[in-house]
Amino acid sequence: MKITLGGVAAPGSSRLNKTGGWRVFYPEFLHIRCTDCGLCQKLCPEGCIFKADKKNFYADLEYCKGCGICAEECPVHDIEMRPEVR
Amino acid sequence: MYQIGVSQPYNNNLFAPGHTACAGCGQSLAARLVLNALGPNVIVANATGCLEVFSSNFPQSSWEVPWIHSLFENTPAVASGIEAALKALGREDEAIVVAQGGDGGFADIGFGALSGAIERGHNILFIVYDNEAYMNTGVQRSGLTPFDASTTTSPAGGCSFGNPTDKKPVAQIVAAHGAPYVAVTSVGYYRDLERKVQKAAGIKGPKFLQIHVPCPLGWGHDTSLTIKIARLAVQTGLYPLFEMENGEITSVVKITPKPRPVEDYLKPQARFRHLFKPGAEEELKKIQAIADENIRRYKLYEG
Amino acid sequence: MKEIRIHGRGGQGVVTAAELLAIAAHADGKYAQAIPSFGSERMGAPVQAFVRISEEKILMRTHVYNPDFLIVQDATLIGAYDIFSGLKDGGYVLINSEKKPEEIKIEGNRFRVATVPATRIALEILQRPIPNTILIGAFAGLTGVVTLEGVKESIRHRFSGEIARKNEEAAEYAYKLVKGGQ
Amino acid sequence: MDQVRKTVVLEGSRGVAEAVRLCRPNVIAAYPITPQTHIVENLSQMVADGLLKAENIRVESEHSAASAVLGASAAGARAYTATTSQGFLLMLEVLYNMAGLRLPVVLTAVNRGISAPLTIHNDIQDSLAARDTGFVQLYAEDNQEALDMHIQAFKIAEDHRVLLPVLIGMDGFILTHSFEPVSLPTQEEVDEFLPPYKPVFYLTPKAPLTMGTKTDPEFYTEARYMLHKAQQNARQVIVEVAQEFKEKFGRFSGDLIDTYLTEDAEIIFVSMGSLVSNLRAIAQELRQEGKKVGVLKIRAFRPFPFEEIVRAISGAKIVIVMEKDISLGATGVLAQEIRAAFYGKANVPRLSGFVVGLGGRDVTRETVLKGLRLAQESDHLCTFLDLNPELLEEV
Repeated sequence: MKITLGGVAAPGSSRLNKTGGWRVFYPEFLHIRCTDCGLCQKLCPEGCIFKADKKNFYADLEYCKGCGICAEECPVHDIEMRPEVR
Repeated sequence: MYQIGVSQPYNNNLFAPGHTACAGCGQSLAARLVLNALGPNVIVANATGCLEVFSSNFPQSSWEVPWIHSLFENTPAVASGIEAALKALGREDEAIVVAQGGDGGFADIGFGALSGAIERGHNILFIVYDNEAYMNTGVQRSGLTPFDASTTTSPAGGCSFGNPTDKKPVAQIVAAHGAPYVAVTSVGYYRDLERKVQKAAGIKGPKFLQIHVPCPLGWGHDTSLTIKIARLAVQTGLYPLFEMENGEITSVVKITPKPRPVEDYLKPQARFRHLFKPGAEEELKKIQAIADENIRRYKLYEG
Repeated sequence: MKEIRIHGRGGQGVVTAAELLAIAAHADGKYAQAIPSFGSERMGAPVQAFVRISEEKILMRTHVYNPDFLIVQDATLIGAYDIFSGLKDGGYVLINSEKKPEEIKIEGNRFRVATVPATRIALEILQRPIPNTILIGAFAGLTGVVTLEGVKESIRHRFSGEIARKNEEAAEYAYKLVKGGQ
Repeated sequence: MDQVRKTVVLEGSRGVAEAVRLCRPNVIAAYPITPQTHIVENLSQMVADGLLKAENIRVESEHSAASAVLGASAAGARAYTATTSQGFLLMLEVLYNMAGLRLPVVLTAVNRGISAPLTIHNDIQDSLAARDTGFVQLYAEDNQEALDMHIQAFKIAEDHRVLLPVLIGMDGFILTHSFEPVSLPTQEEVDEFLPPYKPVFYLTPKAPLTMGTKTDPEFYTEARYMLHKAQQNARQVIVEVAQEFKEKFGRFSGDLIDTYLTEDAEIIFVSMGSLVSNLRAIAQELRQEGKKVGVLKIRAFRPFPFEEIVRAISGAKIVIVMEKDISLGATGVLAQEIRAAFYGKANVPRLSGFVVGLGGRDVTRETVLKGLRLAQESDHLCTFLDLNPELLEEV
């Protein structure tokens, strides 16, 4: 890697920086009461919650910082924050 | 000579993960919501500040759209130049030009540049991510820091209840310039945010959005409460959400079912902790009065 | 090289006079330079401008300290300011005045003095009290440093239409006035 | 006479405006700080008359003027601004940024003194404050050179070996407000000489990229080194462009430096800007008196022509630097750098540095001759010429 002209950077290249290591708690998607509202995905500051299938959301733990917003905002309490065991 | 890679956006987001914002950062969330609402055909000029620092650490960038950062106080002027260049080069339809930054970069040090750019009528969407202090440099007071908030330069102490002034009404000041569209929204009301972003994007001329974005670090609340806190600011009447078109208020987000006491908003935040010690009762009344006045002025609740 | 210093007051077109002289000399095929006195003067304050005319390329860019010629656009400056400073012995002084040259008191009597009632002529022909084109016309007649044709060309260069025509007429009138020795 | 016939008498500012117009800038942004020059007024009129197709942004400050041309350049436009004095200083922060972002903006720095005390008059203290910004800095001796330099400046700035902003220093009033004959190139000639700007990178959704990143210690030094290297590349490019300009337009006023009567000179005056012109006239006079005097013009102040200067003047016995600036607490800026150029060299001439012409004080023949006399008697580190002792308070 070399210094680019004026220090320009490639778009979206920060995804090389895996921020999952910051986590103290991780979100456990219970997949019990999910209504498929998608709020967890919408409100994730990292944008790292994916929808695999209908009512089947999961967090990409490579990036999830464990803030807990998804669990807090889930209207049916279908996400729980659990301590990371490392 | 130089190869700048083009990639498929991650998870259909125009703001990529891997940025170094704090966990639970309201600003990073708002920035992503804004870009996704605007789509890829934008050019963003960004002021120095948290958002810039955590998203553009060489050689990495979280931006999937063309993006430039120059300095702290000049972003509206940089965007003016970009907009003029697109016009001059016949590329006007290529992109929506966005100038964005924090409350410090836009409402304080960059306010002259903001005023000039709006007054000149550039076709630019101006966005202030209002986290109510200089968070990037360690939570110093800005012109948008609310009354009695304790910051590192307006600390609460034996002789002080924190910031002695209330927020500068920057949206109203911008509206007074004659901007066709001015709106205040909040990351706690993502539908309202998306609607206002898209509405702004469809209007020609200068348009201005102020977005309330809680900062877990600077405000001292749990990282999971970012959205809740943002909603409470609105539900207490302390952060009225409204739209102004050509200087007139055309919509407000009503409080339902009824206004919450300001304590509900203040209590979870360390920056207001000093207001819940004996002797601060009068201060809480003053803050309630600010909320009541907002409710009256913006007709947020008719009970 | 000929060096000219123009004295007047703000609003009398001193800088324009210098510019016109430079353009006139240039039209005659000479090198020329016009330097306004640099300042933040307001209307009525004394101002100066400098002109150099030469067969060779002009390198010096200072003010003019030892002029060959003085043009005085406002006679009230005489006595009030040291406007004759550095004027070469035998140098020409052209003054905008109703008086005869011998009525103008200048210490030492070392200069050739001529007067022309430029403001009166300006009011008559131009209906405005701007004496500069008349003085330039008189200067051409008196010194031959620039030609009348050069002066007219400079006026056409700087002004247009009726204003140019009237200024040409006024300059020519003054040119003939001093040539006729009137 | 034929030479004269091909020229037209223009105010210096107007000449520059004509040159800028011929370069077809896409965006112009300027702030009319009092007293701005007529350059941007003339350009505004050209836009209003349809003679120049450019976006003309009337910004609310000089800081924003610089920022707007920065943004325009980043979006792929050819951009221009002009300023002077305090306004220049207000731009300073942006100038560093512009160079760091490698944006080839051209800026006319009309040279005037800086406050306090307030002055509107000429010296070059303002643009020398931008010494370390990364801007290529060229200084014009007369209005023809100022005009020609602007056409060259865009070409230098936009050369992919350089990609740095270029500043043209032009003495306030002495050049900007003076009328003298200049030769105006035709649009066809300029178009042939200066092709449209082709950016390496620019802001477009067609190829998104991030400009203006932040760096950590592992990258910053290298980024600054690359800027320094671009300045080094500019040495060659300035020479090439000056040569090409000469071939195309028949005029040459030097590249990094210019010399006048220096071949056999025992005494050499060194200066920048319009003062060089006066020094040429005085050197001519002194030559007629049999004195072996020459003049060295520093045309490019950044990149600084260390080697060229040494080559040009090491044969002299005495070098006299005359400059309209002062690095307070040190010496004149130019004298410092010329001394630095000679460090470690053999056959170092004696050198005197004089500060002259601050805040519009005329640098007369007498001033220069006094400097000559003093320099012959002894070496002067930094002496103010023409100081009026009656005005000086004993401290």
